[in-house]
Amino acid sequence: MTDPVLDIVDVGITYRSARGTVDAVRSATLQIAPGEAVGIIGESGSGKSTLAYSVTGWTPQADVRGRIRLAGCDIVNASEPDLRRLRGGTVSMVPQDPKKALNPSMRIGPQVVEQLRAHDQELSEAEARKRVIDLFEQVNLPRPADLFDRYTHEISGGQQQRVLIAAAISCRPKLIIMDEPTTGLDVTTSIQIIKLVRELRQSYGCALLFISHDLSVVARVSDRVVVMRHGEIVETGTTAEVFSRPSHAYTRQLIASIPREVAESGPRCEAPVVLAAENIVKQYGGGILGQARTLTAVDRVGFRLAQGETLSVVGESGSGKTTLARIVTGLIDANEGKISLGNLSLPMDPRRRSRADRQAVQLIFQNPDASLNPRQTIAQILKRPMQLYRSCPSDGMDARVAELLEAVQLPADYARRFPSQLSGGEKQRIAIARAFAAKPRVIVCDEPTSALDLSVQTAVLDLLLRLQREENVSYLFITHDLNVVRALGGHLIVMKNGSCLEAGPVSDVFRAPQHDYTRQLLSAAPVLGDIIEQMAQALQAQRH
Amino acid sequence: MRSDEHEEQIRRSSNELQNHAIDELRSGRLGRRNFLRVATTLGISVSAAHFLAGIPEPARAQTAGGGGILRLGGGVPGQQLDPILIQDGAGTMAVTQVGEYLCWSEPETLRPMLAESWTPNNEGTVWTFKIRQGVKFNDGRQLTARDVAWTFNRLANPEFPSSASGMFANTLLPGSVSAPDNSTVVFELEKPVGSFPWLVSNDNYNSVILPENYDGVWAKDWVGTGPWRIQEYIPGVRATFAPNKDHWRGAPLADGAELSMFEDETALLLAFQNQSIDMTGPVGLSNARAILANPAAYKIDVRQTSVHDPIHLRMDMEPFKDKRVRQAIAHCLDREALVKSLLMGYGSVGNDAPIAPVHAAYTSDVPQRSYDLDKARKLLAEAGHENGFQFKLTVLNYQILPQMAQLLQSALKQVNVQADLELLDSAAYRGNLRYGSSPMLDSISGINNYGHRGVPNLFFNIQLKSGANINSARFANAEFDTLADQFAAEVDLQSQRAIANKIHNLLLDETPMIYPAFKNQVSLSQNSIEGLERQASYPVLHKAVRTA
Amino acid sequence: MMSRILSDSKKNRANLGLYRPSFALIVAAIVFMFWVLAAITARAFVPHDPFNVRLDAMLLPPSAEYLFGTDDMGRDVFSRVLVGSRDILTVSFFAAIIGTASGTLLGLMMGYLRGVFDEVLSRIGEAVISLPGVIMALLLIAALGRSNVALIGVIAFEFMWVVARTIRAAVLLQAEKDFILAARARGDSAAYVMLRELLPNVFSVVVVEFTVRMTFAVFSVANLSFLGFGVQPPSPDWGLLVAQAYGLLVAGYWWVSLFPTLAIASLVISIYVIANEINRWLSGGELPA
Amino acid sequence: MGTFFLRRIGSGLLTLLLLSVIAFVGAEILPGNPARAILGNDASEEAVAVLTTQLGLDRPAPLRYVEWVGNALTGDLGTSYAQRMPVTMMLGSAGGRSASLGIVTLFMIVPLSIGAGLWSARRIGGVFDHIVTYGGMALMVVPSFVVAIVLILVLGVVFPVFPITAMPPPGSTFATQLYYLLLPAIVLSTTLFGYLARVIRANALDVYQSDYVRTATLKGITPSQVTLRHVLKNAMAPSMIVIATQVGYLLGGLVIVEKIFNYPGLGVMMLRAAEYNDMPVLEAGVLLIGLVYIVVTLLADFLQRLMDPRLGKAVA
Repeated sequence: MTDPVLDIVDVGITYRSARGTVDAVRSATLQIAPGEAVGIIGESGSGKSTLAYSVTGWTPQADVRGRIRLAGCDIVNASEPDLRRLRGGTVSMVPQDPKKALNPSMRIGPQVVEQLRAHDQELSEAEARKRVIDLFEQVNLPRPADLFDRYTHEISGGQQQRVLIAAAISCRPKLIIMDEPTTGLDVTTSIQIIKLVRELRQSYGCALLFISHDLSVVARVSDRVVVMRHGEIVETGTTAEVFSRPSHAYTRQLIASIPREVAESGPRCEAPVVLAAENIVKQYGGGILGQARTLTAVDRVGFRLAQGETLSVVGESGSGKTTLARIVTGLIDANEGKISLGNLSLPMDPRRRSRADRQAVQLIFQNPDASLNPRQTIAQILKRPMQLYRSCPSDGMDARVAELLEAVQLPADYARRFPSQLSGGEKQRIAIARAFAAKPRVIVCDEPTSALDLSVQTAVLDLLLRLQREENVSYLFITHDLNVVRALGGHLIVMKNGSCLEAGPVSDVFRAPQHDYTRQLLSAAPVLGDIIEQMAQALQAQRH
Repeated sequence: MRSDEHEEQIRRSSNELQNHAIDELRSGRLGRRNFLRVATTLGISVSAAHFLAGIPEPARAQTAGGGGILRLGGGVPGQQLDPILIQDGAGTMAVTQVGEYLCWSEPETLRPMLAESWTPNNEGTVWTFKIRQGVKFNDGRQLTARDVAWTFNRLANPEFPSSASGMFANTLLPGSVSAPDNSTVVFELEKPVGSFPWLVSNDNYNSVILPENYDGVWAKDWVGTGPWRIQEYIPGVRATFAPNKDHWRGAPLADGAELSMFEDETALLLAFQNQSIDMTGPVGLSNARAILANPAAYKIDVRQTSVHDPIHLRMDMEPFKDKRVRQAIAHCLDREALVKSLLMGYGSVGNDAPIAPVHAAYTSDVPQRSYDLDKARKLLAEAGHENGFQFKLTVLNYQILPQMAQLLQSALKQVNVQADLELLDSAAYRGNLRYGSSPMLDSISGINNYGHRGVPNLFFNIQLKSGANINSARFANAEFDTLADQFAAEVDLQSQRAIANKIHNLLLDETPMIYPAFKNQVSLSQNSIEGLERQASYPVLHKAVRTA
Repeated sequence: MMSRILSDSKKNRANLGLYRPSFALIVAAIVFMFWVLAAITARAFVPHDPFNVRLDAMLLPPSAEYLFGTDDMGRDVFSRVLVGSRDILTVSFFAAIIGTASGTLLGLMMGYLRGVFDEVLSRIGEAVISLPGVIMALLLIAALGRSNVALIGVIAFEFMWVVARTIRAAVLLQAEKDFILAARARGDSAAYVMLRELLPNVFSVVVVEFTVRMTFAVFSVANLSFLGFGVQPPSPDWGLLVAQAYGLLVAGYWWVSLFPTLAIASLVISIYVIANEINRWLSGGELPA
Repeated sequence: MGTFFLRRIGSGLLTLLLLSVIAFVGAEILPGNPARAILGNDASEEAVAVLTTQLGLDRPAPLRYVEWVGNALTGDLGTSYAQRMPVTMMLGSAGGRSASLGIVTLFMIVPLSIGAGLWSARRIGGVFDHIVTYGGMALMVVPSFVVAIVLILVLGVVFPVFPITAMPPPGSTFATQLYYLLLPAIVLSTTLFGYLARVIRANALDVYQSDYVRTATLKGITPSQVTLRHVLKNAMAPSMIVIATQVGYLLGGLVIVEKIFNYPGLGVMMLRAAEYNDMPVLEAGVLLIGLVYIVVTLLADFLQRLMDPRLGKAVA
């Protein structure tokens, strides 16, 4: 066997600060062979990024123990100039969030040129430019020469990530580290990036260390998988092994949380319609000064939501789904259209909605960190809807708070806590409890699970489904995650650029998508269950 | 020539008033120094006056011509530089380098300048001035009597608003100055004024002689008859001067002069200490402390003046309606300490009347108000204020006035009187200068500042006569009004003194205002400057040179 | 603007842990408390009457009897400096608290209500802020007359707009957060949202603004007193003491202006250090108990 | 970008209009009568009345305001009451002097504080960082008159290295003029240094901790290249507006520094105008200072946009 390009032995990394120390990585041992692709899976805080960055010797304010050898060099004890030679040359990095990783005030091209010339002083400016344009072509960037002189904000997120990948491969490194390279990108974009990564691996033959919390992504790019939790590696193995026969309990839990098939919950025809919208139009811009262009965020969208039913609104960012949700909840006004609650039509000016109208439609937000007032206790947060809508007598509020906490499976003593003392999943449970505290008929859920770790997501979805059954409320569920839609069942509308492309029962749409875009979406976000199936089959085949 | 022959000659050429002054001298009723002052006021020439008084005339500085630029330091004029508008020392300092007066006041004499001589009629109502011939304005025109008449008719005319308009009010009407020939100007006054020539001297700094019908912007062309002509003027910053070779006293000795204007007096004095400027006009005593402490290192010019900072007490308001209360307050001021410490000895103790030792009519036989807290307590007790009272003292925020107020405040505390100070800048303090809208006039008690006047009747007119312009104390006393009128009309010094003595005693008893002290003016020059003359305290550079 | 520089420790937010007061904070707190105590009690125990003019004891250099020497009116500089803390602290405190309170209210309304209200007030605020404080004071104090009340009013007025701008910016950051949207969606009144939802969340900014304003109030009072627009004689206010005595520096009477100068410096620096530490603490993420 | 600046200029003009009201009302409510202030205590009541009419002060204030604004739009700011010369001329010379002092100060302080701010952000917690943060802080909060007095005493009197006035003698060379401005510029700088260095340090710190600096470091380029290419510009962009607002502070500081250093600039001119009820000068001064502030912040916005292309696309 050839020497591994990366050899990590019993590495521990400790952050130190004025307030004490934090062990980010406790003990990690890992080898990567030349040309091999290794994926690290773990939730946020598992230490996967810290470990990956330590390979480049970049560990500010942290102590690194153990041994890291990169292409034969001792990284832990390397001098700054040595590290400089290795960085970008032998090992390169494709970071998370490409927008932040590129200098906003520098043109795109020179940012890559800079790396080329750092490792090849002979290279002239003109040659470097030519090389960079070639690289841009290789990563399938459109009009590379043109792009060279653009600024970061002038190109799309997918293009930004391609630029970073171009930079990463520019000096033909032996190892490329990718830190959540698809997080923050739209589904369709991220699938293209993954495709590009696979192609480049084939043509360049470099090793790859790929970090992600998204199992489906890791499954598709890596040969081997490493699972990290609380700073430790809990499981390693080939991708097929880990996915089809996870050995560690945590891994099993992760894989178990993946929805495998469409929940069948067809429309109950007898249920009355609680919320209906017709021809909703929302336009921005067109002010007096300038802004000649108007942007149509929502263009003639309508839906009907029956009692106790779920309607999912699916679309990528910018599709208008959040705008639609805000119109429904009365946060913004629509330019045209009609919304009716039960038999009554709601006033179009949201300021004229009555308290009862507002009580009937409640909202759960995407980011639980932002949706709870950090300066109020859980009890205060949960009591506010009761006070406002007088949905509960004042002497019964404490009991109601306890009841709600129990309903969302949280201990009663959480009532005295502040949101910052809760985890993300717990906060989202509080947000759900708050929505139910108002005793609403409809809850608008704006991506309530997308900011949560995978294992937590499933639990929150389960909770939502249970409460729906118990309270007979309807959900208008905004999401970009088809797996979530799959788990929820009910009805579905697909939005793109403000318009509704397709509508129907979830199972129908998944089985037979009518619109091209829907098909594209479905294929871009493969059902992980299917992948695992494939993996298991492949493993089987190997054995035989 | 024998001396009595000479005296006879002078007597023959003198009129009644002038001869009376000589009689007074000879009879011993007029001191020799005072005689110089009276005689020159009445038009006896400076050398004749010295001869008659038996005092050798001070030798005029004789210095050889020297190169170099003389550097003056002054303040920033508050007004546009225009003779008719200036009202502060900074403006005077600048204007008088180029403009000249009919006569100028020196410590003891009134010296002829553009007027060669003057004589009053016997009542003191008509004053005839002989104008110096051969004087040229720096624009080339000859100075004639018509220019002088025009200058004063304009100053007397309220249609041309000027700072001097109050000076000539009820005295000189517009058009009452005439020029019967090229060298004679006749002033016909509304009432007798024995000290009229002081009003056309640099004491009245607006009375710079300008060419007839002058209507230019003075700050641009700087028209005048003085020893310098303007070279460059940056308003508020600096004026540079070139010698006026045609000056009637001959060309100045220095190559040029430069006046730097300082916003802050501390900066001016630092520059002086730094040798960056050669001479100053009058400076504030507390700021100049370091320089005054080292008198050998600089030339310090000290002039006795009638500058004072009176404290008024409203006689129409409680508790000052009672004169015992006013006297009690006056007894609380330690004037000796004030002169010694705050004025560093550069001044003389005031005695509650605007008659200063520098005034010819001053007599020293009025009993001095004492610093006596026991007496003050007694007076207050008599007036029913044994437990004291509280009042507000409104102070013009200028030079040592705040310190003086604090000195008084500190002493008053010991007699249970609480004075609350309010400090106001000049514009705020003055207000509209109308009764009812001016802290200066309306405050129950206040401290103001008055500049130098050679004769006390101007102070009587402004501060104390019933209905006077700035009668802050609301003093209304018929006896005083009569005495003040008599004083102004009187040309005979002995009679003036007799009236002044009565006035002084009257004011001391009534105490409408407390006159704490009369300040000297202190001006500075470097030891290296020779031949420097001064008009009042303002440097005249005609004969000045820098040695070494 | 100030809070931006102050907040460079935000990155340490992740490092939770107990707050340990720094050495600088301890020293600053002691200095500040000393001056507060002096302001309250000094009149009772100073060795000499700070107002007593003694012309026979003028400009004495520091000695055992007169620790800081005497001024040009023979008053004890030590007593004057101690007693002089009262005016500057009172005026600064009231100016800062009134300015911060009114500015917070204004900023909450501007940031939450937006629209024409915000636009008009922002313009007015910009017009006020575009004038340096000294010039503003020059216009207003000359008109209002010179008194501590006028001084408080003028400084508070100036501060109100500065604070309003900062609070407005802080509110804008919060106003788009989901919990505010939740309150709006629920139908809570503007007053409730501003006072109960927003205010607690910008309160750390308010506290920091107050401490920073306090620093600047001391600074402004000293400057205005120096120019003659501030605290009026015979108060032994420090700025005034320096203004009255700086001409004497050149004559070698350094003690008359040096000690009030040091007093100003010590007070301003101590308040600033405290402001800085409070900001660091508040942006560190700890919650109110 | 175009519309952005049109809007910025529009709101700037609105601010200026509001400022003109503040200036006019402020000057109007100053106690005292300008005519009396001009003529002094000795002038007669008649003379004051005549001058009041000559100055047009007997007419109603709103009328005078409208006239004043109308004339100001044509570039005529009226005539100084006290100095009887066109206000534009006075503003020109005083403003020019203040501007040269301000510019000398900025030329001195901006590079210095950028350097110090960057350096201390690079070595955070180091000795230099502590000197810059704590020393700068001390300088920042100590009133400038204190610094001025000490510097005059030390550098002007005890060791006469610098002239103690800011106004050079007539006919001075450029170098001499600069030399005279140095000491007051140092005084103005002391306060600014602490402030600007800390702002730049804070912004540089943000940039040093940004993802793109990490990216740059991991490209293998040298630390000085990282600082020059990636940190400097990005740290400067948000600092521009802070520097600009400090120009406003500078204008305020000028009042004190000009007074102490006997420098007849804008600040001193306004102090005098307030003292002498010289309303036209006061009003125009307030307006000019406001205008400078507005223009400088506008310029800072423009520069920020130039440095940070995210904010505007017009800058090619």
